[in-house]
Amino acid sequence: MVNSADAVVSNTSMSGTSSLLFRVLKTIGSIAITMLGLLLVTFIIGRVMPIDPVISIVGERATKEVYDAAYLEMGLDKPVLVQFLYYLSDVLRGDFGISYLNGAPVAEDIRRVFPATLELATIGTLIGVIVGVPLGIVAAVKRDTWIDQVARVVALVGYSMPIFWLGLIGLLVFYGILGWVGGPGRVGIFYVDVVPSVTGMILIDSALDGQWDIFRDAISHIILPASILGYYSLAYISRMTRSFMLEQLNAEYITTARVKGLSEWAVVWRHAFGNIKVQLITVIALSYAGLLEGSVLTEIIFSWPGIGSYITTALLSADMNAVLGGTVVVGLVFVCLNVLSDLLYSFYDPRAK
Amino acid sequence: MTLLDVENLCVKFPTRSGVFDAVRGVSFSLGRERLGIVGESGSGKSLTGRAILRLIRHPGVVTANHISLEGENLLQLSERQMRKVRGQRISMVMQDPKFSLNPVMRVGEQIVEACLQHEKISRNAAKLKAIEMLEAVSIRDSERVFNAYPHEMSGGMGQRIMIAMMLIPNPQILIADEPTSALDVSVQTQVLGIMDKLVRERGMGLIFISHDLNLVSAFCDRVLIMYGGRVVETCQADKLYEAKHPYTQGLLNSMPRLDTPVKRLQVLKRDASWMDGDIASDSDASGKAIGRSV
Amino acid sequence: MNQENILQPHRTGLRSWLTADVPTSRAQARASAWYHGWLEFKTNRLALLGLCILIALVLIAIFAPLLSPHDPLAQQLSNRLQPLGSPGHILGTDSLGRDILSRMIYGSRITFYIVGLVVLIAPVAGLLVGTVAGYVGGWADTILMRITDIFLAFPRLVLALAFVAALGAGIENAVLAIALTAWPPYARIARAETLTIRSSDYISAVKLQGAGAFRIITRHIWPLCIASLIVRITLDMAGIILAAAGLGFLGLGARPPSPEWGAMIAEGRRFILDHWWVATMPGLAIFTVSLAFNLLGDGLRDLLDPKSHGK
Amino acid sequence: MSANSNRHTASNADPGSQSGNAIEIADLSVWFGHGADRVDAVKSASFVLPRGASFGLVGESGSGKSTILRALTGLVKSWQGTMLVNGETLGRKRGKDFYRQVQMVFQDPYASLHPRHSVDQVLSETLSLHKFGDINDRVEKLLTDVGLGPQYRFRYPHQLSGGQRQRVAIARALAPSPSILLLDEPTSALDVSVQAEILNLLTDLREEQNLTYLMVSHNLAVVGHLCEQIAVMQNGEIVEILPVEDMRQLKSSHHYTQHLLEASMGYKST
Amino acid sequence: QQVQAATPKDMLVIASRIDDITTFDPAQSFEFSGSDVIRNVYGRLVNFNPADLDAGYEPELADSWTVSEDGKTITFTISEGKKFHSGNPVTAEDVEFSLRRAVLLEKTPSFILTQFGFNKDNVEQTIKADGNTVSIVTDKKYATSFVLNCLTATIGAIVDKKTVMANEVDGDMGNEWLRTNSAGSGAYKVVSWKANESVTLQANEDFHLGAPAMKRVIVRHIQESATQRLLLTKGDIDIARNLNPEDIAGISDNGDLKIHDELRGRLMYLSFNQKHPILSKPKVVEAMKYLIDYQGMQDSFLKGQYTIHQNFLPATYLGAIDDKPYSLNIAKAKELLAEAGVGEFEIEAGVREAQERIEIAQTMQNNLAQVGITLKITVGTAKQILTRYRARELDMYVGAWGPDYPDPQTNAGTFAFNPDNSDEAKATGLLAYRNAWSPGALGEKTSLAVTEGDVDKRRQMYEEIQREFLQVAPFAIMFQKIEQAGMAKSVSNLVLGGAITAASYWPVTK
Ligand SMILES: Nc1ncnc2c1ncn2[C@@H]1O[C@H](COP(=O)(O)OP(=O)(O)OP(=O)(O)O)[C@@H](O)[C@H]1O
Ligand SMILES: Nc1ncnc2c1ncn2[C@@H]1O[C@H](COP(=O)(O)OP(=O)(O)OP(=O)(O)O)[C@@H](O)[C@H]1O
Ligand SMILES: [Mg+2]
Ligand SMILES: [Mg+2]
Repeated sequence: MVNSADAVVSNTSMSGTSSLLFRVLKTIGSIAITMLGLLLVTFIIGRVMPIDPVISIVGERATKEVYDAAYLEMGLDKPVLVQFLYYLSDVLRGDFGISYLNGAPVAEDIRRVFPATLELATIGTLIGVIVGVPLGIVAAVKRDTWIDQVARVVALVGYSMPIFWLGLIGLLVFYGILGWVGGPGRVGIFYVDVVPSVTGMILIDSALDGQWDIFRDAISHIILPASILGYYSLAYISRMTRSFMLEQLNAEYITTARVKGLSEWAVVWRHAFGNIKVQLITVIALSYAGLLEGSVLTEIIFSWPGIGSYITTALLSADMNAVLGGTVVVGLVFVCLNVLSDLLYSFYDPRAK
Repeated sequence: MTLLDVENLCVKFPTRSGVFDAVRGVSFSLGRERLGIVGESGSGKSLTGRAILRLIRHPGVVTANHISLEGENLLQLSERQMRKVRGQRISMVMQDPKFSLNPVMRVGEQIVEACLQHEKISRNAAKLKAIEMLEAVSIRDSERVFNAYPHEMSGGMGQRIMIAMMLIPNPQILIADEPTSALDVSVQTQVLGIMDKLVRERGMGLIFISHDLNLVSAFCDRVLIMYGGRVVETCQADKLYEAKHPYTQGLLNSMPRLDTPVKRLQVLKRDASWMDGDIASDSDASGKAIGRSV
Repeated sequence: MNQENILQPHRTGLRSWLTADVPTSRAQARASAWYHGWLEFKTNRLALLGLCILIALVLIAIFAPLLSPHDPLAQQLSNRLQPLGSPGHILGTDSLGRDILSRMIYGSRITFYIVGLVVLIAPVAGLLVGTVAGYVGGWADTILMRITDIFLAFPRLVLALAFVAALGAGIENAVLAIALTAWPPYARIARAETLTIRSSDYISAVKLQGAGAFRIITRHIWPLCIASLIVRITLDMAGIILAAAGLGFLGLGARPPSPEWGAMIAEGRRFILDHWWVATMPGLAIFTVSLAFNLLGDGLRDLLDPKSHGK
Repeated sequence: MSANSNRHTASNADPGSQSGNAIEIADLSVWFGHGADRVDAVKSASFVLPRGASFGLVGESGSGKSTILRALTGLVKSWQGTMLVNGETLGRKRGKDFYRQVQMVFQDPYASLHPRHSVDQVLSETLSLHKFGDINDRVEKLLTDVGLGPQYRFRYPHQLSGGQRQRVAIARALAPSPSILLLDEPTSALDVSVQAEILNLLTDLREEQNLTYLMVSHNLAVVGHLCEQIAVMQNGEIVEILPVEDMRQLKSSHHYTQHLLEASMGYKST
Repeated sequence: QQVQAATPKDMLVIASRIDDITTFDPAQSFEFSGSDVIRNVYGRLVNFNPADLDAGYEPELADSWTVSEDGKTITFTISEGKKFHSGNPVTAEDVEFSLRRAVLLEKTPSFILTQFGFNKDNVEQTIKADGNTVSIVTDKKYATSFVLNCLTATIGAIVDKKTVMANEVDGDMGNEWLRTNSAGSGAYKVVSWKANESVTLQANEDFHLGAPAMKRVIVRHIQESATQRLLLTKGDIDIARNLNPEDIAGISDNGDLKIHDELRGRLMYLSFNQKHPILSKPKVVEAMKYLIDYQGMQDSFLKGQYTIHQNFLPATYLGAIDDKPYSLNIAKAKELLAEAGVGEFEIEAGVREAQERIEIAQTMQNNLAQVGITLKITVGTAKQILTRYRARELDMYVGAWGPDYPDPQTNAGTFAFNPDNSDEAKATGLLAYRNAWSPGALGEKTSLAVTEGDVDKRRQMYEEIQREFLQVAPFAIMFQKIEQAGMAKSVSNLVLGGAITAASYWPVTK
């Protein structure tokens, strides 16, 4: 009788396993739907742009015959739906067409530029997390003290000073004047093309190859742009951490933890922080995705051949295949990150099981 | 023998419209006995408990002439020393189990944590102790509960877990804030039995906060009746029905009783004079102020 | 609970009318609620500071012609890139010899225009989508949230460019484009909030009065979602201003010679090593505005958050 | 189960009321979720409430008491069985007409009022939803009916005590002048002194407006005070329906009821 | 303090904006950065000597040439002993193949050849190898200088037939392979190209002028001027090619560096759409030319990088003149406007998002405002603005024009030639057409000039055309580009190609 309530509880937790399959299917379905929608929108954008895709390929001085031939070859005479299906089947085969801008297959370009961004964004996010989370926590614990205010201003500067400003000043100071870090580019000029590209990420490639000189050089090149991106995401991460923490620190279970005689450290980290992990994961995933979208200006300032400047350059020169290809890849990564953060969510939060 | 002696305890909260006195000069002493505190909602029962453990957070301010635990004034302890008192010497069962357990930590982990905090034993030993304790508060499926998360527990189980967690370091004093409100009547009996045993066999001091006058009069040795942040009356529990204070009488009369039906219930007529009475007003409270406890 | 002190001595004057424990009319109740909010807000020094900065900026924007020492558009090629503190140009001059201070003063108008419009559009759109998805649930939820995901997954610039390509360039369209890319996060927040609100008793209670979904969403759910949205918006403020500048790069933002702050930064970027103030001064202006919004936002959150009224 | 056989006793027990039944429930089952997640919260419950009656539902926590009320008001959609209100069979959808007859008061006064709406807003919105005229006068009358003066009219929930909030919730339920009031543990979140006020208020209202009450509570004393008949629930089923007199004399045929009654007589120190 | 990093002695590292490269196939490449690479990789029949650009074209892969009586056939004798990178000798067959290929592929720059009447169907007859000679037959008589100048263009590069055809895919004549590889006889070969990142060239030790001193040339894509400057001052690069005037000024007193100025062929101009009812009035156009602050801009934000030039042939081109009749004169402009009888009006200018052009537009806006004309500036991406320009939708355009090949026809044929001004003609390649301007008799003179065999006469004709153009055309040509490259002191002999060709790396020493 007493334990009838307990029985109900165990009953619901048992049903968890069978619903797991359902959840996985549902997740896959929602990825598929989102990606389809994304492709549809990219396709529509490609059509909406007041730019003649044929001219982009054949050049503006092409004769009428050349133009018409290309027009037919691109299937532009077919109904829009058919064109979309063509587009869809191309994309599913990993074919994003040829970049008008550099003549290379877009997929190949993306294989080259995306790892560069991935490397930069990952280290940037790591920095943002390693600094931003403790900063947010300290700000919350010391709420309304000067520490909190300093943390706030530090974060806001990261947010509102244009990133190229920070980038250039950073370059001037740490590269130009102090010489602590490597200059723009991913590695020094001597090392260009030395390590075989396996993952496309120089840090990993050089480590795999045992080229520790190059590895060090690559580190010295990546550290500044990554710190600047890290600073940017730090701003967001620390603010969100602070507000999550404040909510937890007012919770009743924190008092319980104190009643047990736990130290402040244990109360804050083991208890309060344990409860915001889940929310933080979402925030970090979002900010990581934002960095993966490429921070155009940072990439430009640091001559970092990443996907952000790739898409932007393509946009500026109306290279729609490249734009759409880049968009689809960024979108896919984004959706995957989203799913991943959901998975981590259910891993970390017992209530989500 | 007196375990705890509280004199002129005040808790204040600054608000926009001036300072709000939540507890106004409460004094009592606790021996190895069961002391009940009753009173209406908001009368300062829980705050009194928390203030003893110095758990009132900024901007709340606690003052008292002294809160002495076996002669040692808790108000003068450093935060570090205070942590040694909490849990080990004075423990408190929080009012709302739903919010008082960490939702992302396994129940067992939370109990073990409390145990390890004050006792240098191995993790395994702590686990055994924890399971034993869970069984003591009549949780049948203790292994499963040990590995469960709080949200998988019903309100009543949560309350028992809370009690187990607070009893495991063997405190000298237990403050139990409405520990049985979510319990089925039969489980309630068992849980009260455990506390009763600890008081009688180990000489623990128990502060038992409750709404339920019937329960308090049946279970406790002495009862404090609080109203508006003050203790308006203290009496022997079995003499509760003879209490003289109009507020206490009012409370008793306003309860519907299964055995003696009435057409209309008596309603408490609050009297402004109950707010201040024979007890010293807070203006002359000379206790040491703690700017910010915890 | 404390007893209600009904028999409070009657005081006179506006203040006592505002602080009356027992308002006698709807208007008084509302005014009193605002006044109490103000009193509480006032205790938050930093929020007050943010408000003051913003008011000052609004005043600067309004009285720009009176305040600016020069015509913000007047060029003087022979007098370009003057440093800080040069006579007549406290903040120096830009590449075409225009007074930076005057341009910043006039630029505040455009900044407020952009910020105002985006704030009017993006959170409202996000609120609408998020609350409908959260409240209605089921298919509507799935569809709306997938759409939100799609927009969220899109690189902002691409989306904005496509949008402007469809509508034509110009600051209004640029603002619309920013709004279009900014709403999805708001929608997510609003949805999460709605999910917790929709199962609460007070929503059940209005349902029991036969209220329709529209009424419940607009009258009952929206007011509660606003607090968390405000925090998010104020955090995004700098991003919004800078995004407008970013669109300027693509030729979608303010038209030259308009002294839009972001555009000024973009212009000054060429000289950053030798003439750092050209880009830095408008950068500081953006920083100030976003700091002000941020401080204000934190204050408003405390004020609007129903949890802070717990007792 | 004895529930079905007790059905007629229930309607016979109230000879003084007008003809017809306010609520008739037969074979009501309610469940949540589906597949492996399915929880059967109520299993073929049946009972009848004559007009003007006051009926109590008691039982252990999680036994489905609230769920019955929620199914009746249409807040829970997954149910099976027959429900009749004032002689009319209920479908899946409830119109405004239904809500003019049946209203509900929730357990937690802290959760049942919108934190940003003043008392005035709450009441006048309800009134305007039901297309009443002279809203101003009605709001004042409702407030006086539940024993709150007009001075509370423009307050926000956080300016009210729990008991006052519960009065507002009752006023809201009374606004459409319903004939049936469903009460889900209306006093369990309040302390005894306030509980007494609310219970008295409910008694008075019932007398004045000839209301029918269906009340859920886990406190037998409260139910005993307000109701003439009670149904005891355990694990989704109604195990017994008995008049309140029998309950007072601890006369019950079901062992769970017996246990419940005994335990509620209070703690006996061992 | 760390030691100044320095690039190796035999390596040349250049920072430049190379995001315009699409291919290294000379039959297709039509961008600045591409032609820099191709000039160093491929030999041509005739070419410019970097040491003396003014001398005009000189023999390279051809030893000599003869022109037939009717002036329609030119026969080249191919020099012996020159080799491609592959080791294959350069033969007449390769020349025939390269030129035919350029026509057959029909890529954008093919017009440079097809304007002589070559097409898909007739290349078999018109471009023919015979022993060690190659003859080309034009459809009518053209100035020999015109034809040979065109052959110095990128499209005239001679590719290694065997290597290219070995890499043919689907009948593309090696187009895809040549995109990223090279098969030339020039001083360098392409090692790698990563779009938007870098191009690496390796010296050809067998180069017929001797092995270049720089064994490796790396061109890195660095977008920002400030970044280029930092790299240069740190010694991580040898040459920075895109420094803006402020950064040039910033490094001017750096003892380790020097600044190399070279006049290039690019012109900056304003044009006025003749579809606009007011702008089509000759007096209004003239007034516009008086409303430009040539001097002011040259001395401020364009400082050192543009020089005033008001004619459509860049200085150093055949027939270029140095007349500068216009300067800022508001009073005169007002007068002219009054004469034309126009009051206040509003026009829209299209500008692409390049800062200097936006500033030119703003200066213009400022001056126009003084005579009551409102200028609305629409900034957009290059593609957006060009699309509207081509569709003749812009009232005013702030443009830049670089010659396609080093012959006066390249600019005359676009600025002053527009045989069919109707909307249906869609001659969007012609600047005159884009501004809806019909040059009338000027157009005919232009056509005549290309067939004039006598060089002096031809020069005179162009001078005449330009003088008239200056008066009547709705174009206000303003500036000619000066490229300012910042470089390490030690770098010498770099030639960027002047107005007529691209950069040459082989003479460079360090
Ligand atoms: N942090 C706080 N700030 C301001 N006032 C507070 C705070 N915490 C509690 N109070 C007020 O102090 C008074 C006493 O609270 P307390 O929790 O001690 O009541 P209680 O007697 O335990 O009531 P209940 O029976 O409802 O638990 C209440 O009026 C409450 O509103
Ligand atoms: N939304 C829901 N989804 C799933 N299960 C639910 C839901 N609401 C209630 N239940 C389950 O239905 C059963 C009956 O719940 P109900 O709220 O009716 O109990 P109750 O008798 O009112 O209990 P209490 O006295 O605690 O209020 C419980 O086991 C509960 O867990
Ligand atoms: Mg309490
Ligand atoms: Mg219930």
